[in-house]
Amino acid sequence: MTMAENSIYGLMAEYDNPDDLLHAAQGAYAAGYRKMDAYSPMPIHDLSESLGYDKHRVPFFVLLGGLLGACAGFGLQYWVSVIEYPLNIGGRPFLSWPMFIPVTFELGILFAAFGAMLSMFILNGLPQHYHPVFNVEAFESASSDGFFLCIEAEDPQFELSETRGFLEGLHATKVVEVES
Amino acid sequence: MASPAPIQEDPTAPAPVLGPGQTYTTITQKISSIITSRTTVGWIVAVALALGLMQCFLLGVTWLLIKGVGIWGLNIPVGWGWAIINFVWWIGIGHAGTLISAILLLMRQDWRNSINRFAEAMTIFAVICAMQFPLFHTGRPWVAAYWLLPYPNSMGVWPQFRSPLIWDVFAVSTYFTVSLLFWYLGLIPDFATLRDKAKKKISRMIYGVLAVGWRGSAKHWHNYEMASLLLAGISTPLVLSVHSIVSFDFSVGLVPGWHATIFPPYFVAGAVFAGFAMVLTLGLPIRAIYGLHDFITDRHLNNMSKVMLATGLVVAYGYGMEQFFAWYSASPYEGYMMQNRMHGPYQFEYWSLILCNVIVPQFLWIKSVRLNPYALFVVSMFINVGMWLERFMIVVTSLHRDYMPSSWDMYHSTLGDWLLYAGTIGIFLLGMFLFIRVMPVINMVEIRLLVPRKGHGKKPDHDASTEVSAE
Amino acid sequence: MSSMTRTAHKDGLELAVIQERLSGKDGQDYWRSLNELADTEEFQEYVHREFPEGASELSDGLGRRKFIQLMGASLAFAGLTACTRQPKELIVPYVRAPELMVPGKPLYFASAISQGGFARGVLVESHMGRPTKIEGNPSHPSNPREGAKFGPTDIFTQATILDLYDPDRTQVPIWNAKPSTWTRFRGSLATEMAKLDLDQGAGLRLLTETVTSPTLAAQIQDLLKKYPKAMWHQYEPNGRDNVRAGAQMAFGEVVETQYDFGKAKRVLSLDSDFTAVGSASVRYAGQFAEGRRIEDGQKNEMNRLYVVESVPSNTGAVADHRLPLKGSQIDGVARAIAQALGINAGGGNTYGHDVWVNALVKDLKAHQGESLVIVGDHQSPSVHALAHAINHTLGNVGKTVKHTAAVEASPVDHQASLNGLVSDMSAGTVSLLVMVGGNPVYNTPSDIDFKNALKKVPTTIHLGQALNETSQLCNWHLPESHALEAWSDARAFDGTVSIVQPLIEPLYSAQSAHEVLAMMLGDGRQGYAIVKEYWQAQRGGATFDNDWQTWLHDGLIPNTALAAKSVRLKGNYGSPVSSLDGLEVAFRLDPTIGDGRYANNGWLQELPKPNTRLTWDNAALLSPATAEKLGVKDDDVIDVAVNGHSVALPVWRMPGLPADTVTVHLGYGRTVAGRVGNGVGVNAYALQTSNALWQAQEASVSKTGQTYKLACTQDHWYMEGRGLVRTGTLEDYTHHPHMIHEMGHVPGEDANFFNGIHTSEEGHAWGMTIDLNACNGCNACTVACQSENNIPVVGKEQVLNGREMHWIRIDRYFKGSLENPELYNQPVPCMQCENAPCEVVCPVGATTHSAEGLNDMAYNRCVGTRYCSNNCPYKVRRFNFLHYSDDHTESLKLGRNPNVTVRGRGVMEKCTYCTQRISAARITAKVGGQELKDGDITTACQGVCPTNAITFGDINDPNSNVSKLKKQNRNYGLITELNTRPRTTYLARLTNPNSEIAQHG
Amino acid sequence: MAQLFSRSSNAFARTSIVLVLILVGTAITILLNTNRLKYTSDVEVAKQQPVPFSHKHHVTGIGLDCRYCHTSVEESSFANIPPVETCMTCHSQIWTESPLLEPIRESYRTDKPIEWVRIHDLPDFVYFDHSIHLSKGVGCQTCHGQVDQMPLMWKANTLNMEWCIECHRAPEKFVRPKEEVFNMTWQAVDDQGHNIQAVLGARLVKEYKINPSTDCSTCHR
Repeated sequence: MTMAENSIYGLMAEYDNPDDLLHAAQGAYAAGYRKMDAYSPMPIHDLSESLGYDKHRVPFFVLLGGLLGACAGFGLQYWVSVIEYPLNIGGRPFLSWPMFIPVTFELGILFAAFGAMLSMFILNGLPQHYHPVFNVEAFESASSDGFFLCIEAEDPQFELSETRGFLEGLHATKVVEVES
Repeated sequence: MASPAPIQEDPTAPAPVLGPGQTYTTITQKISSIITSRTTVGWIVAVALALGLMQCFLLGVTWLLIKGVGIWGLNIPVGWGWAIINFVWWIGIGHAGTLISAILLLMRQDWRNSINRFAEAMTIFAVICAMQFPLFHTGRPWVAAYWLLPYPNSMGVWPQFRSPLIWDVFAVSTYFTVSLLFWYLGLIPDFATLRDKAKKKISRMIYGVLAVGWRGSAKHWHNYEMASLLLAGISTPLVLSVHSIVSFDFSVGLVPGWHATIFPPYFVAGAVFAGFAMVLTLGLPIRAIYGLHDFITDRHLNNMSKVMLATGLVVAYGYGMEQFFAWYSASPYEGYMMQNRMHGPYQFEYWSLILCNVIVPQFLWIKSVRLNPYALFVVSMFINVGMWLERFMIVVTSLHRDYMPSSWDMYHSTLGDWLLYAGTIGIFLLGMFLFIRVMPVINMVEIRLLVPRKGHGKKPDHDASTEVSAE
Repeated sequence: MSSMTRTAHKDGLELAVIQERLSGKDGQDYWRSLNELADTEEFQEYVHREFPEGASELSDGLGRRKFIQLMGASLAFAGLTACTRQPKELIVPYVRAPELMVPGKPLYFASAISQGGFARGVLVESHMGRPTKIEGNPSHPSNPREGAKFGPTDIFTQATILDLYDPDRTQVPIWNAKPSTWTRFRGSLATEMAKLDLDQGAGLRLLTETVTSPTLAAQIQDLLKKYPKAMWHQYEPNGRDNVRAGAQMAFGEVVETQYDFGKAKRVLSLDSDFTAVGSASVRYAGQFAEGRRIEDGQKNEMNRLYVVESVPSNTGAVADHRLPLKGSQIDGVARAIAQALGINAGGGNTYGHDVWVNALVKDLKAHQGESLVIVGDHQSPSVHALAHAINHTLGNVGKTVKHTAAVEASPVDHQASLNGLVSDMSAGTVSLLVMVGGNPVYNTPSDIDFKNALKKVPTTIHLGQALNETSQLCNWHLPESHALEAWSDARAFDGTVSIVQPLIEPLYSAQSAHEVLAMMLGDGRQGYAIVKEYWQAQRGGATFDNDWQTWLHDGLIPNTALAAKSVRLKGNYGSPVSSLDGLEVAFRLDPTIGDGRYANNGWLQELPKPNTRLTWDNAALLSPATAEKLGVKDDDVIDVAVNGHSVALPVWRMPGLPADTVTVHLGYGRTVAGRVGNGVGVNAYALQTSNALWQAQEASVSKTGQTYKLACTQDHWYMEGRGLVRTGTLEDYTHHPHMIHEMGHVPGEDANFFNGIHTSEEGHAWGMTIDLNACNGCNACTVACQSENNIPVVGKEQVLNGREMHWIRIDRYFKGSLENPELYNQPVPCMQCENAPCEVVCPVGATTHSAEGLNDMAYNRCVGTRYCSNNCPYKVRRFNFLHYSDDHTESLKLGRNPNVTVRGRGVMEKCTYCTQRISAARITAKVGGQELKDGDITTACQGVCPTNAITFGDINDPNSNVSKLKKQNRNYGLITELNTRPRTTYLARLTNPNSEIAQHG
Repeated sequence: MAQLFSRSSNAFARTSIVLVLILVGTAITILLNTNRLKYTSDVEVAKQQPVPFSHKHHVTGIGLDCRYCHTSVEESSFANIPPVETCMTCHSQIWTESPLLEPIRESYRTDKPIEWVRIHDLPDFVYFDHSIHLSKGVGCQTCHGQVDQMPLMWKANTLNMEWCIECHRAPEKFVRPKEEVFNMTWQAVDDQGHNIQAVLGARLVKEYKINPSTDCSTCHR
């Protein structure tokens, strides 16, 4: 038995609609399971929260990127037109800040966008082409019409037969072992 | 899978955004089948035609690089011609995509879900076409290609940041990058679907790489939704800024007919106007050819028409304001400019512009027109042409008679002008055709959200009853 | 190549070979290719036999003019490249350094350029032995300017520098269309002359154009002495015959008449364009403009000009009262005026302009001794005679008018002279015809068949710089050296003699007229010897060698002007001309390409003609009313028929032309002019007949239904009520000095919403004023600028596309009725705005503002967005839409100014107040440890301007001319309401109308 | 379903992303510095000349002044490359048989000029003037380097625009007393050997009224 426990990644239950998956997730969390994840072909409201994953870190990176970009943009223009090579352009002041706004703004946006994209990738640990859950035959439908809940073996409460029973209790259509 | 029947217009309730009887399974099958099914002859012919058109571009550019911009109808005083007209035209078209994917998302307009994907694709290819012109319209593209970028060079000189053209460089490149990111972000889960649905191993691999191992886990969705929401959030001011900056190319200048404060809003509205026209020009055929009536329903046509009508009215207001200020400013130059537009040598262009952009769109007040694909197609065609004419009026008609009567002259287009314009249309179509073949034209994830869920009564996840702003 | 060389050795040096060698080489090779040429047996032989040893170095110690090797050729061949990796370049230093020359510094040599035989004194700028720019000689009477570095010149003098480098110049003697050598020519000439010795040269005829050169005249006399039966004919198709005949009629002898516009308070021009046409036009234009200069406080009087003319001219444009009349009516008006002044000349007729004429006469009477009447060369002798009578009656002679003996060596009637020659030739009595220049096959009236007469002459020799319609029919065509390549001398309008000295050895194997005559006389002397020895004989003396050097240095021989001559009126004024109704044709020499001799000169072809602004073509000019009556519009081709001849010409409508007049310009339709001039325009000589040379009545016009596109640089006639050219009458101005300022709006400091940079605060601040009261639109500034700044010629197609490149253009506007509008000319260079709109929009900072207020243009930084031009309200920026500058024609490269970058394709260019001259002056001053003084810098346009209309200088220096002028109440800027703060400003144009005429409108 | 990608693919994907970023970075850095590289600017690259003329020998060895050959350097934009005449003033007396000098003698005989390979070659749109720089105390050596140590001539500096501007912005860092401009060995040190350029430069800039401009038209016309 312990052998098996080490050789598997976890147990995966399949559900045939989002709501069952949501209930199952809530149930599992209530039962004290922590190391688990739910899989669905589209975002499901409250699902991640019900799994205890409710922090939003992306906004911070976006803000950071935005500020960085804006400062870089204005800084560059200031340095070029006032410090490095001040030139008399049509009698305008060296620091014609109103004319520096567009570039400042655009660079802010650009960096903010990078912030959003990168943080999404990093927080989701992407790219990650290999993952144990892909070992499950039926998991293919997770990207079209399948709904899955997977409790991982690392979870302290995990006990193969017990957990299997528990999952089946939450109207799973099918429960399979996920080999690691 | 249920073959979708055309929806009957329900006089009381607004038409649904998703045909009845569609399930997660049917949605996936229907949409991915466009890609997985075998290539049709029609598609090959279409691509061939697009390629042919694209040759015009290659020809035009080669000739241009050998001879110089003198092959166009340019002169002093008309230093800008079709190149800049086309640039503004394409950029404008691009805007609808971002508007649909970003602004309507923020407004929780779920009817956008089924059109945003190819609207975004449209944006990407339109901007690619647009970007050709600022580069090739310069006298020396071989240096313009990098001298407009701020980089530490051995000359110790830098770009001149007070020039709207530099603003353009930053605005357009940012716009392109952000649109690309946003588009790709939306594609990742769909790539995952295709990774799992594709038949050949090789295509599974390719889609797999693009899907970067997407598992659709709750955590993925958690960050994914936030990221796309924020991208939408920053794209909104971006899309507004881009066309404002494009309008600065003119309004910062002192040419009568350019130097007007109304330009930014008037250009942005014009962009959306033109953009939606183009979405319809492409959407209607695609819908018919691939039988997507369940996903692009009459509800969509209706709403898009309303958006066009609204923005069209803003544009008309813009024309009115130009007239008003020409009179109110009491500047002889402004006054003459307006007279010259209406009664000068380019009056034909001006009045056909009024016909296309002001008169024809008024038909959209009529519901039956809004719901008739054929009528709608014709109207949007008029608008496509009209918006090109608007840029012609702004660029050429303003320049050819400005301050010094001694320098007044005429502008006549040449073969060189036509080649490049036709060529970019080729590039654009080619891009769209390839896109249709290899990527889901409709965002499957977002369509799935429209499927009614039993647990939550009969309501889809998002509130479908919210009406479009134009109503 | 090698095969060609072989053929070359077989039968003479093929033109093709030489051309092939002289072209298609890159800058450094070019010089070697000349050496290749020198290697050929023919050339060696030529050098050794033609000259005593070392003569090729001009052993007189003027070795500096030796045709030198270029040092750092790249200096001259400056082009635009963006790459920093330089191609391998060679430096080719001198073998023996020429004296005087400091490498890299230009030298100026005084010389003279002749037109129609009359000399203009010039200073020629030479860079490392290459003449690059012609300036006026300020101390020469034909173009004087006190206290200035440079004197003014006209468009032709400016453009002759391009003729020097004309790639179509003949490079070796040509015998029956085959390249030959001078040796062979001397051989055959010797045999010809030997034959002549038998019959005292009965069969010899010499045909020249107008000759004023004392040396040449002396040589011709020697020739005629040696061959008493030989005859010398002259022919040049300008109106000077009438001038001579007029004097003959009035005084019974041919005299030259000079005018002093400086002293004239009232001027009447009878169809005379004295400010732009004629041997003293530059001087006269200057004097006349002086008489109109108004300075607040100092000078508030100006002269008054009445013009009666049949073709709107530069002079007509500056008239206070302009009366457009058919050419045939001017005779009547002249008689009417004469009668009113008590001269017994019948047949007066004012054609309904009594008020005008009476007021004029009254005004003239009131200004006896300080008025003058001048007549256009092409007007009939009797009108000239009448004018003489009027001037005498008004007591102007000795005051504003002066008569001298004729300046020409032999003042014959050219038409008669030619007719005599042609009849002799047809009669077969001519065995040897030697033509020194000229092109009678082309430029003679249609009823004179020179071509066929030429066939009857056994041996014909033509000396000319390039092949033309005549020389290609001659047995021998000899390459003539250019005025900048040869020694000679010539007289100015007043007789003053200038020595013509070469600045460069002949580019090709060419000889001067002197040298060819020497050959005929059988003496082997070269030009230098011929001219110097002639003057030694004339003014020899102990100090001769010093004198000679002085003459060369000063550019003229002192006290050679002709003395005043007293003449008596004969009272003969010919018979009145009856002006018939219906169309009449007025013939004129083309204002830019003359009688056709400048047809191959790109600068002059592309130069917009005064008033019409047409380029590259001649047209049938009609008044709008006449055009309407005939039912034709611009570009319609019509058949113009008169005296049994007809030509098809495109129509161009010209406000201000008298009704029922078709104006046609001669000089176009050349067939053998060269790559530029061939087949351009229509040959109007075919319409001209010798009995009606300048105006032909009873003409008829018929539509052909075809159209032909004419390239005009300014299609729009009116100012659209914009205060661009501001004018007023002297009277109003003196009463309301601020009237000019009130015609526009200048925003104050508060107009800036930002606190900008002001370039004018310290150091130098360059500025310019252009006096519209002086400018007559002569175009000299445009050509001078083109020459100074390496501005390319773009061709008719590009002009049609609106892409002409002139940095300073003359804008022309009409005001008032189409029948008799006011004509305004306005030179427009870059305004050098302090708040330059162009600079703000350049994305790469290629155009920026210098500390001294110049609107700099860094061509090598420009990427060519053309945004700056769009944003320039004055449209003074020019763009290289295609590759306009000629990189292939080697000879043209030699003429370029090495201190100005040659712009490549895709680059914007514009006037920068000749920034290269500013830098040069600044550096010279700094190195010498001095400050720049007012007048140290002369811009090309300023230096050349005959009327001194353009003033340039430091506006921070309160004592500089330009700052003084900017303080004038007439001073205003263009479109200042845009707050561009232009540094170039204008002085409003004032007129001095005669109230009696003004009232009657 | 079977795994599409192997276990290693994750590590592979992530590292390759990092690698690409690094690669692009280096590529750009190299690109940006192309014009500063010796290869492109020919700095310190001696070139073959028709006659192996040695500045080292003529300046250090014989002690010729620069102006003996470069005659116009003080009065003209162009420093002047000496005519063969100049060489012959001495070489008609000494080394008259030397085969190395045959090209010189040949040129003198045949009047065919010698074609030297250009070392200091500014782009054609740059207008540099020697006279003004000398008269303001810019030494030959400041731009041309230790010419007295060069057997065959080479370029001591890139002559890039950034290099020109460096001095035009801060002349005090480079100027020297006028009388020292032709001195190849001059150094801005006092008797103790301390560098006094800062002090000296500041003084000379005031004294010579040096105010070099960085306006475009200063060098480009």
